[in-house]
Amino acid sequence: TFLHEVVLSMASHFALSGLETQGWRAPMDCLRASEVCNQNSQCSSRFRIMRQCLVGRDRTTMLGNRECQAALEVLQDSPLYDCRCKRGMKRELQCLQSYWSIHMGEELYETSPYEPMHLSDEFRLASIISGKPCNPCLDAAKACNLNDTCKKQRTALMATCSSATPIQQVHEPCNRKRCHRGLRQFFDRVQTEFSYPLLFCSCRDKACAERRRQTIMPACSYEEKTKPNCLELRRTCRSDPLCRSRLADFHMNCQTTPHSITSCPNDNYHGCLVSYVGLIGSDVTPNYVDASHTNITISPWCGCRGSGNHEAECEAFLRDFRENTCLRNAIQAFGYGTDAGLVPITESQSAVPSVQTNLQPAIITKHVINS
Amino acid sequence: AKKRAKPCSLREVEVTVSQLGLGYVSDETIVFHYCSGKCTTSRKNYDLTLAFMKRSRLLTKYEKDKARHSPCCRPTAYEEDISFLDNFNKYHTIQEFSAKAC
Amino acid sequence: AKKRAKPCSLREVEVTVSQLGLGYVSDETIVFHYCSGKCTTSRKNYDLTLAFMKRSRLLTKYEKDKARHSPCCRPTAYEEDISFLDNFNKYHTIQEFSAKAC
Amino acid sequence: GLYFPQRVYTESIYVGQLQGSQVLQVHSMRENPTERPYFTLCSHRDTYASWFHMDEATGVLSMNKTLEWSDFSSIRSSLVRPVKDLNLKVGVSSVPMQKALCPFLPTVEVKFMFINDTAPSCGQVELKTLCFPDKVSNPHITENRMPGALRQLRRFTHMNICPNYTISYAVEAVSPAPFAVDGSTSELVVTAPVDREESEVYHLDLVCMIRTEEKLEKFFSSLHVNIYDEDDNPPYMNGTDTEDIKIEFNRSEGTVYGTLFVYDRDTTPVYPTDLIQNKLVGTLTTNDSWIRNTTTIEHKFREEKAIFGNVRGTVHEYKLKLSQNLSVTEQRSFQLDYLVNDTTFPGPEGTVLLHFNVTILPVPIHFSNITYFFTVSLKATTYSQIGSVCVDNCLKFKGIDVTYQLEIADRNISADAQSCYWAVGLAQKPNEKTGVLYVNDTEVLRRPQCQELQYVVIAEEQQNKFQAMTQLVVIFEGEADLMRLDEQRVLPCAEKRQRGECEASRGLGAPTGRCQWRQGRDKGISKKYSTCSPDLGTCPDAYCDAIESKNISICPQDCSSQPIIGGYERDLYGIKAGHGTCYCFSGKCFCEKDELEVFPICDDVCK
Repeated sequence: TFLHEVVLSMASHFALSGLETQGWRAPMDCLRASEVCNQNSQCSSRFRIMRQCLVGRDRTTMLGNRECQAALEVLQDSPLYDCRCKRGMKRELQCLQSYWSIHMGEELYETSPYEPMHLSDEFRLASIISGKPCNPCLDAAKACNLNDTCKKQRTALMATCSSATPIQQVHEPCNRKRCHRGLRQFFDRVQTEFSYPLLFCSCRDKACAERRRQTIMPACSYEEKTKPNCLELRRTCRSDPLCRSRLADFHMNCQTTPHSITSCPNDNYHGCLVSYVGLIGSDVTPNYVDASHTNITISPWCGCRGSGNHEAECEAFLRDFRENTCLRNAIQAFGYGTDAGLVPITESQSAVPSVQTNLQPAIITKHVINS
Repeated sequence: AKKRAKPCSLREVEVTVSQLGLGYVSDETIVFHYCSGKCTTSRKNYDLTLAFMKRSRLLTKYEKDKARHSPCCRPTAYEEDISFLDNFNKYHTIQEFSAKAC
Repeated sequence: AKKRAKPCSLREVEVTVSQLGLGYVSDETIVFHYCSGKCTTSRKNYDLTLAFMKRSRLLTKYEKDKARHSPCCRPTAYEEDISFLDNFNKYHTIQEFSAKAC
Repeated sequence: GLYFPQRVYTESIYVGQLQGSQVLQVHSMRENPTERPYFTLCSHRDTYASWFHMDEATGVLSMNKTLEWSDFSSIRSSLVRPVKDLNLKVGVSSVPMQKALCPFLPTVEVKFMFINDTAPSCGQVELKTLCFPDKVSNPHITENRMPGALRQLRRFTHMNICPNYTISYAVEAVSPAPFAVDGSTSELVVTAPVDREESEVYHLDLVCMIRTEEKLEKFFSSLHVNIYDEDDNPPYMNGTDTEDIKIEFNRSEGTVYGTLFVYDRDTTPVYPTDLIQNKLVGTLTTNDSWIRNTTTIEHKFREEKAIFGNVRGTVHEYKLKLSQNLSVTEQRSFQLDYLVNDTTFPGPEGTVLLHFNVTILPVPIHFSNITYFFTVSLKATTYSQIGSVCVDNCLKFKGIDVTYQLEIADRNISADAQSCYWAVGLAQKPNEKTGVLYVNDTEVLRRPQCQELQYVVIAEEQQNKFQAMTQLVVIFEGEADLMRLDEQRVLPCAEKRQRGECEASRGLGAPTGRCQWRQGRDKGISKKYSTCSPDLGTCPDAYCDAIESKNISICPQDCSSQPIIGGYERDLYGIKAGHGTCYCFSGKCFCEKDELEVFPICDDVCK
């Protein structure tokens, strides 16, 4: 964590000194940034040292080492420092690996490697549902069935996530890893115009809400016999660059933000939904926990039993999903259409602590004694 | 005048899965493609010969009934399987149920 | 008990060219292969669905008539062309007249 | 050693914060009386770090300079916002040290929200903001530790907004709690060591009193102090420490027997995995190599609250587990002792000893002195199931592999007589426990001398090749079917789609010679679909048994693996549920509503 701070703070220092003018600092994708760095002898040698610094067993001692810190100082100045990655870009995974090779501090909440998202019309379009259908989720299924790509991908997903075929003999419920890959493939290949309504349709009854819950085929992709500890799940996720990036992206774009109308960063619902969908098919796949149509509760499949002294941190991680005002507003806005007159619950109204650093609103009551 | 029969071609109709009559109960709507129309234009010498031989009793009564002397309007290829969620929240897949070409 | 319908398969009959009814006059004898028999075992979900929809009036009357809800016993390949000398000592060739597979 | 009672400190600061003014106080808790914290600001690399001064002894952060408007715009931030975050890192050590040691110290994050505005004037400010920040993070202290200050309740950055007001704090709690407020410093202090096993969290009410010129206003804010655990409780047993185990028929590797519970009032974290706090380590105290090679102890633990007075504790489960298959001849009794040691518990009583009294009984492979008698109708067709053979207790066997064979009882009979014995066969699926007898050839049954057959059944246990034998008599009775020869052709029952057709035909595997019809009642896709079967007792039963798997035509409803046409559900094989009537042609199955039979397949259109 120390190094991460150093990295952040160094940036501001160099920024001040006007290095941007050298043209290195325009934000580029991390693949390009690594190439640029490798073409510069000073940068590439430091980058190699940096990698060795990270590989060392006891990272903290290694990072205390003079040479590592010197390598870091040079890298602050390279385009690597500010680089970002685009969702769905070519060689996205390598880009993310480059990013994490220089941002390796383990924070409660990490900075997302993805480029910030702008409010897109696509969101408004997809979310405005013509007329007031009685079961929007059923209509979403219809729209998917009538679209060739969506229909094909949905059938492929169903085949991947259903129980073992006779060839596998053993009657294991399903191959969870393969199902996760299938889910990522589904959301990568199907236009959001068809995939998002399946996930975020608004429901007025239990059947519709259960259909919505079934979209990611939870029997295979979500539920498991035992619930792992959430911090253990987060650790597993952070050991995989893709999962780590998607989790950081979710935390950043769905972070309940006080003093905003929507409770979302930059009031950007779309950014939150995109980063939520980015998590589907990862180790931290989230889903609706029940078929309640009145009160949406979303959670990864994990619990806080066995957290020991980290229980507060574990519960904070769970709250980022289960009591996330921004995420809930974003889903409802999508489902009911942004002009549905639904006033989003703002952060202060909800007795829910902010996402950052497991803070909770100071519940202050007043009592006056006239002296 | 009698309506001239359209040539054999692909038609479609939007139905719910329940309306397919396969026993699944699901309100999901899907498109069912099927082949309909006449095939006279694609007859061969075989058809002419068989029609003649059936008329001239060169085939046994029994054989005659079961031999077709004109091409049928049938699918030559089927669409990929389709999956849906039924009303009991179970996923199913149906193979070879909708025509792709006739 | 009622004679069980044989499944669709290749049959043959020996006839003279004249008996083909194509207008040629020749006493040469040839073997005519044709397809006959029932196809229920090769029905697909398509057939079950189409049959049900025809019965439950989801298709227009016109569509219904021209759509077949079960496979036909038809050739899937034809034998090579056959040539013969007619009674006026002229050679002729007939294409795709005898079935090779059903 | 020293530890921080919270992970993050947050506070807002304004333009105009005066040089020398205090902005925030960091605290560190001590583990022993001699310890003394030395604080240091670790973020020396950040430009804005130099704006702050850290008092090494008190942990108070104050301003090295007055904050200007230009300072705000100098802070780089990707988002254009009226508030910018200044992230600092504070380290603590029990000895004075320089910044270079920061990477090796426990550190805490200090986040200032630098507001692009001056502090509100006394008239504008909401009084409660003088008392408490918007966000309150819950502190934590470790049990059994020294008393000490854990938080500064004053808001340094807001204290001087109304200089004429006096602000003081107090703390209240519903139930007695060892917390107080230091009147002079306004620090929240824990006054005595706490015991987590008594209470994991203290819910405090902080009271802030503001005396203005005219009145005294009180503001309340709730604060939850979490108590961190340490391994200060030994494992203990509740009731018996001995478990008697009898191993007889279930002798397969991986089987677990018996359970002994060990309790521990401390928590056992599953995360982070490398942390070994409160992990119980067990060792077999015996050095008998057989016991060590054959058995092991399976240990699982789970967190429980209710049984520990609503405070999280750990319940450990210990079971005896076979690490290899046991031979049927194995017979021994022994006591297995297992020492469980709480490696991180400092005291001497950190261990408990578990006792497993194990008795392993041999398993005789023998038929109890019976002769199997089976009667079969002469009408039975090939593959009809006659019955099953099995040594004593065979259905309870696990890890014991017994195969069965059929042999002619009297070897000296004539070749012609021997040919009769073709009539009956015996089949057994891998890891199936019984042998199944079936009609193998119906032709020989036409000869009178073949209608009573004397066999010997031989059971052989595969590991030790033990054998057991018994007599088996099969009597064919009744009359054969008087159908004409061509009609005697045996067809798969599953092809029949109606009751009449079904019950009139001789089907493969039909003990009565006739197929049996099952009429379904349900509307949609149902497990009770209508179908024609050789024997409703074994088909369909969702299991492709030893005989059915010999020929797909016997019971495709259980054994087919091809896609099914029509509405259906399937587990691994066969038809678990079907729509209307299910019928099959050599493994290819259809399930459709039976009205279709009424509907002429080939109407005028198909001609």
